[in-house]
Amino acid sequence: ERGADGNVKVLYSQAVSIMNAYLSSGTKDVEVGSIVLEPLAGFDEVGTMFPRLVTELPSLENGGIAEDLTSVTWKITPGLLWSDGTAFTADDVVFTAAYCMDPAGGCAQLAKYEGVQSVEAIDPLTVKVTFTGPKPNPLVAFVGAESPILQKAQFANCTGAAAPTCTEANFNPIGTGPFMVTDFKVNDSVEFVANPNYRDPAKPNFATLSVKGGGDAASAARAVMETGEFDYAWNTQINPELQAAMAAGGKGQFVTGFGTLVERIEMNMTDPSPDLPEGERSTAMHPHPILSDVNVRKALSMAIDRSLLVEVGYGASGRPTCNLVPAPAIYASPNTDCIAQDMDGAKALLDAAGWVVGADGVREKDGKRFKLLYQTSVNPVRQDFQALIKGWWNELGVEVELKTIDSGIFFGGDPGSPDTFQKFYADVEMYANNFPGTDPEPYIVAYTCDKAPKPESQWQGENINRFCDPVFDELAAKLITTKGEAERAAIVIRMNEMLTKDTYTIVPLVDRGRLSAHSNTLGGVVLNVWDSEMHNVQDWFRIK
Amino acid sequence: MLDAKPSVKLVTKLVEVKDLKMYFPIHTGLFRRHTGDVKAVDGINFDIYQGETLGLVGESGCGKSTVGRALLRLYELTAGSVTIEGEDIATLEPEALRKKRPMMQMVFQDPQACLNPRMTVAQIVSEPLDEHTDWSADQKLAKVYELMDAVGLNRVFANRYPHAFSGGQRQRIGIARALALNPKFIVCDEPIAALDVSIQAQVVNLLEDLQEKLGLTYLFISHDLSMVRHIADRVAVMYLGRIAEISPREPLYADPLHPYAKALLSAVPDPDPSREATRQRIILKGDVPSPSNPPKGCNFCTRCPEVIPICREVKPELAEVRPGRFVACHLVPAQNNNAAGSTSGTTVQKHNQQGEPEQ
Amino acid sequence: MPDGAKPVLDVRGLQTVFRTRGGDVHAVNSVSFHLEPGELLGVVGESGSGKSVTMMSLIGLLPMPPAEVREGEVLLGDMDILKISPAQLRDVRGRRIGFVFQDPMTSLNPVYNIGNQVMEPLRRHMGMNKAQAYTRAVELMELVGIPDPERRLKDYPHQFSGGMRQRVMIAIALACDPEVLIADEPTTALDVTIQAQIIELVKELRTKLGMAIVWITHDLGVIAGIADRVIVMYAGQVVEQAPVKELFANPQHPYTRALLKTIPSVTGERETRLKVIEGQPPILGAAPTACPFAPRCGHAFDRCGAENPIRRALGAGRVGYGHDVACHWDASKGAAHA
Amino acid sequence: MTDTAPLAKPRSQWADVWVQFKTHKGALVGLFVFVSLVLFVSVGPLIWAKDPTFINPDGATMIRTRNKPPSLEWPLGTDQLGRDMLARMMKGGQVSIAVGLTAMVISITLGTFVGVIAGYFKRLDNVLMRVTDLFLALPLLPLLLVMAMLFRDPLSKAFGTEGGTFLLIVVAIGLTSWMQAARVVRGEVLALKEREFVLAARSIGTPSRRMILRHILPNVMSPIMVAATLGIANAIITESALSFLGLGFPPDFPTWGRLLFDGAEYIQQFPERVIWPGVAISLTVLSVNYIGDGLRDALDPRIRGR
Amino acid sequence: MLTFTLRRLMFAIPTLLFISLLIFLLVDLAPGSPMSQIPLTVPPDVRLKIMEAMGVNEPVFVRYFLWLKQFFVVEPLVLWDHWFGTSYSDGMQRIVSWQSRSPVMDIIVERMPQTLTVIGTSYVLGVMIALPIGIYSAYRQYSWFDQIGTFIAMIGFSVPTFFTGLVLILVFAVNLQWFPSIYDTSLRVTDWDSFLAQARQMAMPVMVLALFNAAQISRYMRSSMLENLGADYVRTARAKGLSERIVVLKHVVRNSMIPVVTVIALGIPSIFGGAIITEQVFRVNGLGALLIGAIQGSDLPTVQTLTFIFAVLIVLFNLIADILYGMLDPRIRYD
Ligand SMILES: Nc1ncnc2c1ncn2[C@@H]1O[C@H](COP(=O)(O)OP(=O)(O)OP(=O)(O)O)[C@@H](O)[C@H]1O
Ligand SMILES: Nc1ncnc2c1ncn2[C@@H]1O[C@H](COP(=O)(O)OP(=O)(O)OP(=O)(O)O)[C@@H](O)[C@H]1O
Ligand SMILES: [Mg+2]
Ligand SMILES: [Mg+2]
Ligand code: NI
Repeated sequence: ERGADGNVKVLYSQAVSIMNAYLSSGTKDVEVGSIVLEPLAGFDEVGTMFPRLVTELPSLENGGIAEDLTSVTWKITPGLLWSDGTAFTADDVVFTAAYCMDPAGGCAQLAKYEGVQSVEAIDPLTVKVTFTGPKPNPLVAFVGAESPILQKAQFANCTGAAAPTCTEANFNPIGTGPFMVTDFKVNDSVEFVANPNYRDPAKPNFATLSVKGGGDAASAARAVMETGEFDYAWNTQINPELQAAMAAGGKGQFVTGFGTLVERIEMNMTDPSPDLPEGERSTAMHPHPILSDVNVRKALSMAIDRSLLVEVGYGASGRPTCNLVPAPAIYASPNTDCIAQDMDGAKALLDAAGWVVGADGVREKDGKRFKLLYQTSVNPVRQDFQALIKGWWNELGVEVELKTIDSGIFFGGDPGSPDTFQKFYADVEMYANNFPGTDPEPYIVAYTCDKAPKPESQWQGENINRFCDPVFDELAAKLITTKGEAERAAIVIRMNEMLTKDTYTIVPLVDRGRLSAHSNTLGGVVLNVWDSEMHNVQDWFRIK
Repeated sequence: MLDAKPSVKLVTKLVEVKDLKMYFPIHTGLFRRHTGDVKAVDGINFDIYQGETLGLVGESGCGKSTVGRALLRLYELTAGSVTIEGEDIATLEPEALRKKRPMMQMVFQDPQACLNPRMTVAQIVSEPLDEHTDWSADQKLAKVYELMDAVGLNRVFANRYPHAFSGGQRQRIGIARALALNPKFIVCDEPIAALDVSIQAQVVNLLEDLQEKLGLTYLFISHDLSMVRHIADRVAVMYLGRIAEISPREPLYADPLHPYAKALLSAVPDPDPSREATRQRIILKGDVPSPSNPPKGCNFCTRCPEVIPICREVKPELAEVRPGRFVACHLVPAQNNNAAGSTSGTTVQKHNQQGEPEQ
Repeated sequence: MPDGAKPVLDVRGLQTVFRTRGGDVHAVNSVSFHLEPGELLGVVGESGSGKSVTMMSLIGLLPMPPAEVREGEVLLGDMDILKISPAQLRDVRGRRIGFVFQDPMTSLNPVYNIGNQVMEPLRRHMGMNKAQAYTRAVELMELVGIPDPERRLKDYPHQFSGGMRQRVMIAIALACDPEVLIADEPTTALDVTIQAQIIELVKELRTKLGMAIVWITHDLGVIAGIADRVIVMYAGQVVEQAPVKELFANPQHPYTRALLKTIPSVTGERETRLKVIEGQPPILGAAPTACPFAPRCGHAFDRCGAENPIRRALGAGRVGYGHDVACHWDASKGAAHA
Repeated sequence: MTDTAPLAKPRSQWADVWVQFKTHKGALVGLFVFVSLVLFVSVGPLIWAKDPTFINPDGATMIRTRNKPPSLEWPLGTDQLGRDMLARMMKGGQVSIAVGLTAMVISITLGTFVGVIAGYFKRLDNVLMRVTDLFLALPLLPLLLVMAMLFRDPLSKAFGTEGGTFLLIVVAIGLTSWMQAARVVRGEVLALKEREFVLAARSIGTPSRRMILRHILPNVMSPIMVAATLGIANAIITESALSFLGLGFPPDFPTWGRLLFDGAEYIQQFPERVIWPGVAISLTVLSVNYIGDGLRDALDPRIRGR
Repeated sequence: MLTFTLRRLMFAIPTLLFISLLIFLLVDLAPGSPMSQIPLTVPPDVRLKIMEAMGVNEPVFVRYFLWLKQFFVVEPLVLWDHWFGTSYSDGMQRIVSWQSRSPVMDIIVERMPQTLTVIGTSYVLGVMIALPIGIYSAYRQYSWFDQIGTFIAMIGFSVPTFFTGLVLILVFAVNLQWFPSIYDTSLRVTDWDSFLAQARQMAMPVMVLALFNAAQISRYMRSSMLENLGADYVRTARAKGLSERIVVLKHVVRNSMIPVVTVIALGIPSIFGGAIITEQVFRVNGLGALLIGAIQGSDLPTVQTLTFIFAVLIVLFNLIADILYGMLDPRIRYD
């Protein structure tokens, strides 16, 4: 029964700064926003798409997707109401697209609308999305928590440059979700009450919901597992010992789900040497003096014991992987040959490559020392990984210098800073990345030659390693036009293996799961890594 | 005495002070505008002759120290000139002034405060040598020992710190420092005020001995009138930034002319109960006016027991009223009009330095 | 009692010691003196001779520790004020014994106005309410000769000159009509002209109020002018005691004599050379076993280095009354005392 | 007093200071503790010659040797990667104490310089004090980030990574913590300038430079000592904060601050891991504080003169 | 006094303008960009567009002058409108945070209550603990009380607050379950129960900060008391026969407070600056947390506005400290 279970308290270790996913793509903002704003369709916990505000998913079979893949037609569920009681219509969907695609708006989710030519309302309950060309994977816009529907009436005056001025609307959007905002404190807390006009009259079970933000993961976990102050804590990534100790406390439990997030080591294919003039460092002009050799990269990968890394750093919320695309299952390569550590093999490979152990135990070749600078962002687990991997590489005869950078700088992409991961002024670097939704296409095609960060592009670009292979570029071009899931999967697997197993340009380490915690009295929690963790708050209930 | 034993040689002026003014500006208001001055020294004239001791007395805050410091240009003068050995100190360039410093030195009031507590006696005494000579360390040490002998300090004390000395000994260190560069002129700013009676005598005797030996010239600032009587040849009485009277010692003590000098002298207690009981005192009423706002006319008019109306209107000038005696008072008419305003017009004869009669 | 009335204050064998890191400092050694009603007792001695410590020991104003009053009794009337409780002692301070300190510049609390500080003892001891205390404070200010008292009571100490501050201190000390006023070098920090004003004031008040006064100074000139009787202190001991005229006319102790000789005067013969007391004052340490003045004394002989002389009366009378001296040498005979 | 004491052989000022210092019990204990700590971190590694960053490359062994409680083999236990805590504490102490001392020296030097100049030269006073205000108002984090960005690479090039980082850290801490010292010193100098011995030196013709060196500086030692002791504590803790911004030493480089922070995560299971660095930092700060107390007393001529 | 105040205020304006420019350049130059909080999944071209929409790419001086105008013209107008119901500021661009797209001033106003209650209370409490401890330690110098006080103060200095905070949470929140470990900013005190809840959630952060503040201030108070206890006027007060309580509490304390009050006043801007670490540990989310979040997210308008307000407070309290000094000490008069 709606509202029967009182209040539920959720803790986000990063605080929410805005409820409108189009103005901030921060995960916490998107997820908490999804409690109020809903997309037309979402993903369930296994990554299958399902309709939310529409009667059915468009498909080739039901005609929702045009044969030539150039348009999609959505059929809105009749009788849907916004939380203010007005009717949800196709106009709202059309407006949402216009809102995000306005060039002056700085929409954070513009990628969702890539290739969209127009969105029109056929009738109040039918929306047609037309693309500029055939789109093999057309169900992107209005799907998933990143692309929710805004109410036209509320945001009509907030398009383009006016978008940031609508503070009231951005903080307290009118939505179709199970709750509505009653109080919003920037970067602090959000209070919700049940939406009286929610489409399922029996839901949500809770009358109110509060989201608190800030702090660190360990204390967030503690607030659920040990003190019991909160019902749910988001992303409680802590060390395995602490996980075990807290789980034994009996107040709550951890839930894990695996998505596409992979912790990896990226090899720099270009020379980052500080002796090079600025503008030539880490550019395609100078290949890397050591790492250009595939056997060297392979040896470095072989020296790593991924299982141990998982055990030390993640416990149940991680698993070793050799793939850049570990999921969904059909896109994942079966390759597991990197899992077993092979120190002797690695040494042999280096010996064969001409790197011989010198007097002080460090390998040399042509008078050049085997020395690597290994950088990553500040994070206790990453620092443990650095230390462990440095130990193994030392064993190989490689001298390693470690460097950590504040994540704000490392991931900030400021072209003025030498320490961004895109600039890659180091030999190897470690971080994690994933892709939204279930389609790896944009993720994998980013490794084409032209996407390498370089001074001319203000160091923007996703091909961090500066990997460049014409064969790969061709495959990428092919993938974009291929339809049919199986065919696409084959290409993705091939591309993935080119980057990992064939060339060791990218050395995947750990497939990182999502670890969240909820109290034993909170029922109905289903951890969903493909969409918002709040995707089913309406089903949560109090266990009495 | 002055008249009794005229000097045979013509004495030379060592220091000539002309219309010396030393104002400390007061800034007030939003823009820190210069709105007034503390007139610490307000236009004074006097000379000091080679080899004499000029006493400077007056009550606290009347500007005695300021005069002493201005004479050595430790302050930038507001107006006037100070000529020492023919050179005007007030306008010298910094480097020239530094060169001139060895010939004029100062002994300070508080023997504790004027010695750097973290330097040894040897360091303190040799500091002037460090600054003005390029002697070797040995030469300097030899000179330091010589100076310590001269002021009666045991050489063994050379490595001690000032705190380990008694007040009298500390004052000797200060004197040794002042003597290091063979000065001709020394300003003694209340050198005995902080000392015990029994020790005051030691220091005063030392100063006298040195004067005799080295032919020094002193400006001796003090408010202990009995000590001044002992050591000074001539005495200047100051009141509120101006000179009330300058006279040779004996006539002044016997017969002060300026009402303030009278009051001052009468206030000195006499260590003889019988005389003390019969003595007539002039007790001044009220407080000294603020030097930033001196009264119009004669600046003593607010407390003067003999005040007449003109005192409140017209500022009396310092004038020679008796031979060698200068007074700034309307009640003491000048005998010799052409000497008004300055001592420079007359030849003041020096009372015999060596020939002090041994009565 | 042979001499005069019963003393208001009678100090017997007072001994005060400072316990310091470098060992005990015997600052006051068996000091005895008495004070008769209406009398002005002068105390002279050079710096560090224990004048202030003696007076402050009487009413427990020394910081304890390090100070410690080891022996002696201090009779105020019939009460031994060294033995009474701290609370009783506080009733004595300010009420029966008034105190004026050496340095008028620092002895007043800079953050309270004069009125507040003058009224404090009145309200504490006399049980006056604010209005009464205020009226009395105005009277007191007039008594010590401060013009326009109503206005000046609202002023702060820094707005007063040194002489006026000393007058305020005197007003505070006189507030409760004490039997005894102890003035510790009240004029040392002041100018001669101001000093003359203060001395004049005390003389006047003494005749008006008739209290007994102890006046500490090292200026013999001041003593000569106002004291009835004088005690001379040296190194924590009383070395000579006599009526003022007698002392100046017929000093007995070599130290007193030397002291009298060192002072130049504004009148009389001018010395060509000042007399000095050679040597340095002694360092106070353990209780003296020899005459502390012996090292500087022209008459010292072997007994002086072996035995600390005790005070002996000259002529008739007893120690403390008339003329007495602590010296092995007999000045009148010009030989060692028997 | 000493005047009549038997004529002792002349002692240097520092000998006097030491004599006075010795009478301060707290300071002596502090000195003993501090010297022990310095010995522990400097001589200790020679005796206990384990590599503080050594991780057993064999995974199975490593797993077995992690998170060990104190034992004979690992007197202070091991950390989550099986590294020897004793060796880490020693190595960490070297860095922390070195950073603490050097950064303190820099900040004190700078603070003293600004304070003395502001106090001594009246014309510069206002300007310098406004600069001090400015530094107080500047947000430190961006300042540090900018400094790291601009100077980290050139310094690393010139002095090697560790040397460069060390320099960067100590300079950064020094540059951002001198203001307090400057204010205190300025106040002191203003008062000192009015003292007569400064006037005496002027009457001799001592120029400003020597006046400051000879007369002013030695006499502001006491407040400087106090600022110095507080400075060490501040520097050690700031250093640890810097490494969390990635501005500090490389991550495998233990320092007490970092050990404390890393250990905090494991406080419930292995509390000793925070206790070691926590106690070490507190002991250093406490001992330095007591030493400072003693030195201040010993340097104060009023006290020494007693 | 008035002219002194005016004069100082007048001089403060150029100083502050200069400080604001420096802060702006510094924050702008600092590495890091507002994009760092955005997941890597957002493609580079979208990032560039977002930055453009924020105005990040405008030349730095254009942005600085825009900020100046917004801070000194627009925001005061908004305030005016808010108070008097006028609408002069309509259509004017306020200072908007890059992170949350909301006016920075609104966020600051929103954060003020918890900052003032928690940090303010801890400061007041710290002062209230520190003063008696300082007074008694000095009055009984080298007693056991004094020694222990010194020891605790030193510990208070040397142990970082993240550590004390963590220990308190483990003891009081996890084991004893007395206090919540997380601060609820939406709690409104309306009755006794909510007051108790508020008191409980404030307990731990206030303890941590009060210990830190008290450690520092008690040291100042102690040394100031020691200086004054030996003063001549204390002897005078005793000679009047006043009781020890009055001598110490009336005469000594008032004088000793003179330097301490300025120390306390100069510490007040740090209340507004927030205690960054403590705020994070207990999720008080006050101004300190706002600033650190803004710096990490390179949210230049927020950082600039906040630090400038702190700079104003520092200058202002410097002045207040001087004025207080003059008021407490009649010897000092500023004209
Ligand atoms: N640096 C200064 N700034 C402002 N006023 C000053 C300064 N130095 C001295 N004065 C003022 O000038 C006047 C004369 O001071 P000075 O020190 O010369 O007096 P003095 O006669 O030496 O007194 P004392 O006998 O107390 O030493 C005083 O009113 C004093 O306040
Ligand atoms: N707190 C103390 N600790 C140790 N010795 C002290 C202390 N106070 C005073 N004395 C010593 O007691 C002796 C007597 O001091 P006191 O102040 O009584 O001298 P005084 O005769 O009043 O001198 P002055 O004329 O300078 O005031 C001195 O030798 C002094 O050093
Ligand atoms: Mg003077
Ligand atoms: Mg005394
Ligand atoms: Ni000594």
